[in-house]
Amino acid sequence: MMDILFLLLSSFAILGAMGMVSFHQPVHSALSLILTIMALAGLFALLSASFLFMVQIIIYAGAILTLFIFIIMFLNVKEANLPKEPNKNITLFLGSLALLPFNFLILRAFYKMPLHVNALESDFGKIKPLGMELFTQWLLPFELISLLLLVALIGAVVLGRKEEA
Amino acid sequence: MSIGILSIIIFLPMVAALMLTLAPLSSRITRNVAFGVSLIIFALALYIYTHFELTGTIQFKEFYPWIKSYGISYSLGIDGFSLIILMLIATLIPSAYLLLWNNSRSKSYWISMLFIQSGISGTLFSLDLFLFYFFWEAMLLPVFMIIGLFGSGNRVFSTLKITIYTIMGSLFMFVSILYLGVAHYYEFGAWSFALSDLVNITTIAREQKILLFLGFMLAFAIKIPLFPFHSWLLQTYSNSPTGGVFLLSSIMAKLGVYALVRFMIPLFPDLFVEFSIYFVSLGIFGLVYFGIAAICQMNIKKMFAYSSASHLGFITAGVFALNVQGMMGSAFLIVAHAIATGGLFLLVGVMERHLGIRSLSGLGGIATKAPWFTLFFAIMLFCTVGIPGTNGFVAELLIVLGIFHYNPYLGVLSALTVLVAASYMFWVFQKAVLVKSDNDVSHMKDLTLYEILGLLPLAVLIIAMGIYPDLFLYKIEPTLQHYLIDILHVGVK
Amino acid sequence: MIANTLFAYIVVAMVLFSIGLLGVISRKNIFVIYMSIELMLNAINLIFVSLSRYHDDMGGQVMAMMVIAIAAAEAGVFLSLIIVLYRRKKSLDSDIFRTLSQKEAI
Amino acid sequence: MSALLAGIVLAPLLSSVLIGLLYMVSITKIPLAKTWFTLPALFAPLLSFVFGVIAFIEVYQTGTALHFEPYLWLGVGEYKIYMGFLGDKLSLFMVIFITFVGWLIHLYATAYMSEDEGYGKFFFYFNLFLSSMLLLVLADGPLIMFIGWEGVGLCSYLLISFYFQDNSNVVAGNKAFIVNRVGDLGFLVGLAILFFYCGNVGFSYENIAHQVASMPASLLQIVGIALFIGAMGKSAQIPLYVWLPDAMAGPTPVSALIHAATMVTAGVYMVARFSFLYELIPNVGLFIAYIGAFSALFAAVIATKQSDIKKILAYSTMSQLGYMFIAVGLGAYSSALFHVFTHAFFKALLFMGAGAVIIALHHEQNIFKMGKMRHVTPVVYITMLMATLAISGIPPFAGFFSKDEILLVAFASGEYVIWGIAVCSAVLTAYYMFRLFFVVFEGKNALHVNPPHDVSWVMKAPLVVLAFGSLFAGFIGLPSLLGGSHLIGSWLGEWGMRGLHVSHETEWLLLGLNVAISLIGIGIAYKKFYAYDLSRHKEAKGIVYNKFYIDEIYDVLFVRSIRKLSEFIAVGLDVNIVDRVIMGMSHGFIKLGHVVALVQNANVRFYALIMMLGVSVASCYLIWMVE
Repeated sequence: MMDILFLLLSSFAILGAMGMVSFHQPVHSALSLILTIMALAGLFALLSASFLFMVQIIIYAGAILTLFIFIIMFLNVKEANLPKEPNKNITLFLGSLALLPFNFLILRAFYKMPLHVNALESDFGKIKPLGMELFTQWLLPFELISLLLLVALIGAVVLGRKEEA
Repeated sequence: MSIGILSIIIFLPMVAALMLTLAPLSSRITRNVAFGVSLIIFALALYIYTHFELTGTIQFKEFYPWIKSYGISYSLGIDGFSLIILMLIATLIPSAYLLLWNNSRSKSYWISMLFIQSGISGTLFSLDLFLFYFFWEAMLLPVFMIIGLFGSGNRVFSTLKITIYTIMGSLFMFVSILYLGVAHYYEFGAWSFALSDLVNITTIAREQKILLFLGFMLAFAIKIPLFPFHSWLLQTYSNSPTGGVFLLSSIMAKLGVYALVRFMIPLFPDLFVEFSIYFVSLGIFGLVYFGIAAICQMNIKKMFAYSSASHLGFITAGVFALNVQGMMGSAFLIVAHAIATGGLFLLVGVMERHLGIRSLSGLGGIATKAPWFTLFFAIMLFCTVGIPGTNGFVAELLIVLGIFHYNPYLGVLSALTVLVAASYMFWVFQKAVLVKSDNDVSHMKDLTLYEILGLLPLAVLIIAMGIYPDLFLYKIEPTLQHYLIDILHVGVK
Repeated sequence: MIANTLFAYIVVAMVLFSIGLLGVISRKNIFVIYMSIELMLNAINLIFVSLSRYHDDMGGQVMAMMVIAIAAAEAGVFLSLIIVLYRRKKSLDSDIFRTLSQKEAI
Repeated sequence: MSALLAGIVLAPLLSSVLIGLLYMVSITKIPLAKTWFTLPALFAPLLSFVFGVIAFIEVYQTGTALHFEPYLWLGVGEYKIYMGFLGDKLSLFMVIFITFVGWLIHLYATAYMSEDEGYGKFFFYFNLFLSSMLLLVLADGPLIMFIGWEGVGLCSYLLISFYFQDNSNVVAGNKAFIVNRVGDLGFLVGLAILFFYCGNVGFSYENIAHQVASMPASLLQIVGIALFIGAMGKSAQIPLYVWLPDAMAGPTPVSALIHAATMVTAGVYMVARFSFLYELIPNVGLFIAYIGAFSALFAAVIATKQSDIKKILAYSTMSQLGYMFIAVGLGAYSSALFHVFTHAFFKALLFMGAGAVIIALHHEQNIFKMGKMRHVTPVVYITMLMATLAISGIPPFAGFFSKDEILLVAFASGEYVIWGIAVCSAVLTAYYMFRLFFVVFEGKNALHVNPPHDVSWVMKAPLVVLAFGSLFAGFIGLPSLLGGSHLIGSWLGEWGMRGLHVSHETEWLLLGLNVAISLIGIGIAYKKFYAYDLSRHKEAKGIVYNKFYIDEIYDVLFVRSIRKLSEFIAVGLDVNIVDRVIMGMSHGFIKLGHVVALVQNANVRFYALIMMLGVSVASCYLIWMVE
């Protein structure tokens, strides 16, 4: 059951990713990215990260990517304004070849680790222990991130302002 | 522990300059304060001169640890050779202020002058090689400022050229200094950059030693400048403002020779003796080469630049002659040439202020308009040419005798010095100052009282040192004997 | 079976990461480049989460959350930047934004 | 007592400084009356003369030389050089006539220069000149002498380019200085060699004289020749004579001072001073004598065609100096000094007379534009006649005795070639001097632009004094043949005459011959020029008139070629090679920078690609490493 679910989800994720890099229209790319994000959320659930599963769906798929598609539509880029990419497929192919050694290296390293899955406490990845973890050990980074978000907010407002002539 | 007199000489101008930078004062007040500072330093230098004992040792020592973990210390001291250069700076800089009195309306000009004085003194007193390197570089920065801000012509390019040129040379020296420090660490297990410690190193192989020697030599050869490393000279001198060219020619170039004696002799005594023949030859070659090149120059500053290089080649030859005559002559010529060339450049500066920058063909007939100017010009010129009764004569005589002692054939060549300077100096005097021409020089004015006051001590020194040289020589002799006998083992008491 | 060893998750993550990297270097469309970066972030998240599962430590999940938060911040700034750039150049081609190139600087 | 020696040098020096300061004040602040300059200018040489006479008497009475060392001039290591003055027979002999003749020239100059703006400046230089010359003579060692030696050169530069607004004058001054410096180069080399053989026990003549005997002969010869090169420059001998004719650019009293009493005799004095050295190397002496003989002939030949009165006199000086060098070269120092002595009188007289004529004719120097001056300036006429007779070697005038003695020495030494050349020169001397004399004072149909006038008595009085000198100076050295006791020779002692093995008959014969050849010269001049029609004079041409083109040859050989070399070095080597190499290095770095900058193309995707490739390569490396 788990295996089938995993195979399904991971193949959706990979297919979505491949679609994202190969579609010409950004809207199509964004939609396939949503597919990948959702599949990843499923994988998180398989890894018993239930809270993260929700966060992934709500924030990533629901907020970030929706905003993204919104912007793409808002700009309404004409086909003529899209960049011409004649060599896209060749670079994709050559690039994937070039990345093989890197993948091989990393995967070999992981392969040698005993990556079996242990039995767990029941509340692993639930919202309460995660919150405890977050607000005890990770308090300072959390606050810093909130600051970062504020800065990003202000930055976005400043940048998005209409330019003065 | 109280602050020593040498530290005061170094830091007084620096502190004054920092305070003047911040204080909202006018350029005139800044200049007056700077002049006052230079007079105080003159008084301090006189104090040192009178209290200097007649031995070859280093005196007025100061020592504070600076960067303890690497054994870098702030250690100062002077010997006879630095003493004479200290006196030189202390005398020349107030004179320069008087000559530059109305030259610049900018505050930063005077502040740069103060910083330069500070850097020069630091270079002169350092006994720690790291400290020396620090001041050696620090002294250049304000010079770049002066040339870059107040120069003429293609000044930014000249500034870049001299900057990169000299820093390139200094980097080789820096690497050599670090190498010596590391060698000291390996041999004795402790870090030190003090000259007195580094001379004890015995573990460096001959090949490395030669490289280190050349590393130091490159920095000094560029600063002096010796023959193939002189090409920064012309543009820099011709584009510098008067103050800058004055400091470069009459003081900084001399520091190259000074450093040669102060650091190279103790650090590499055997190589110094071994390679001396090349450097004597190079020096004499420079004397003739630059002297001949000077003949056809139409820009008076370029001509004096070549003349400077020619004399400095001769000074270097004297230093490497390995006997007390040659070294003494070099020390004397450093003083003589600094005074005379400094004076000449300052006078040219006065001329440029009245007449604008002109080539030789646009000058002439100044003598009748400005007799005092002509008088001082003539005295400085006679000193450069080495006319008896001026200190230039004594110095050149000593160097010729020294080189004769070293090698008679080179000695004959070195005697050419009596011809070299005369061949162009009299020509420039004739063309620029004496002979009346069709050029309009009606704007030329004679020297003001300030300028006369500034040049008078120089002229008096030139003549006094020519008539009674021994009065000025006896203070340095023990030091030079110490270098020759105790370190180089070439002289006899 | 496969899902029990976690190695499969790593493989998936690496594949996704590689695809993201390929997207960055082979696509000119600035939107797609951005999405590729997001994809790479997600791939890394997956590794974090799976290793957190392996170590039985929720630090990895916290980290993944933070990455998501940063991605959110990034998205805000990035999108407003894209709007500004598109207004100026009327193009989504990343190659035309090269003001810092040496030739243009001189 | 010996401090007087310093006084002899210091008096003109101090007065020159004083005059110089007064002059600077007078041209910048308050104009001062001429008396302010005249008094110190005249007083100082007189004081020196008095001091000199006192010292002379002292030495005469005690018989020992005076020596004065006020201070250590230069002490370096074991070498110690004192500022020392030596008043022995030779130097005091020189001092007496230098100061005496010098004073007369000063006196003359006060009148000659009276109209000049640079009156004060002139005496500033003039006294400095005298002081340098006296230092040269009184120095007790060659280094101190060298100070005076160079000082004289400097002052000659200043005086020759006295009217500095005119380019040619300054060029002449430069030429004098630089040619002299060429000589100084030789002198310095000689000194330096001597210094390292003899310097460590003190560098005075006395010590050197003790040490030279131990020096190797070949080195001594080098020293002898090197020192003589210095003398060539100062005393205008071939090949370094070119400055002397040009030196006429200065005011006439300058010419008189340089030529008669001071600068040019320095070379002769120096060789005499180093007699102990030259005694050891007779072959160098012979070389000197030959140079002297050729110079004498060469200058006499050129002088026969010149038309500038001062240049004729300049060449005659050179010719007479040649005689002196014949004498010193052959070891007859007293004869040379005797000639120096008599020459000082008649040459000063000739120059001052010429100056008087020039002034009378409103600064006209061409002899063919003079003529009939006998009636205008009778005093000058008579005194000039006496001087001309003296230089031509007619008894009983001074020049006869000294010149006869030199010819006798040349003959007696067996150097007949030198003797022959000297005799030829003597004929020419008589000829060109009387040519000058007749044309100036007798020539017919003179075309004076301005009517000439007589000159003041201040100018004429020194002429009269010197005329007496020209008449009687020779009796000091009257040879024993004529019943004299050869005072100079016996006074100078060690520089005195060596025994000459010539019979009285030969001596009489030579004496007669000398008078006869001089008369021949005069006769030719009389025939050609006594009634010379000046209105029909044509400018001479030819190689002799153009001084054998030596100036032009030197110009091409040295001046132009060095200028070319200078341009080659400054442009060809320095700019095009040295600087180009250095700047080429820096341009190379800039070019390299452009190449490297291609990577920096601001394309972010390109950077990512590079990064990816880097990762890939690094991975390959790591895989290979771990295997």
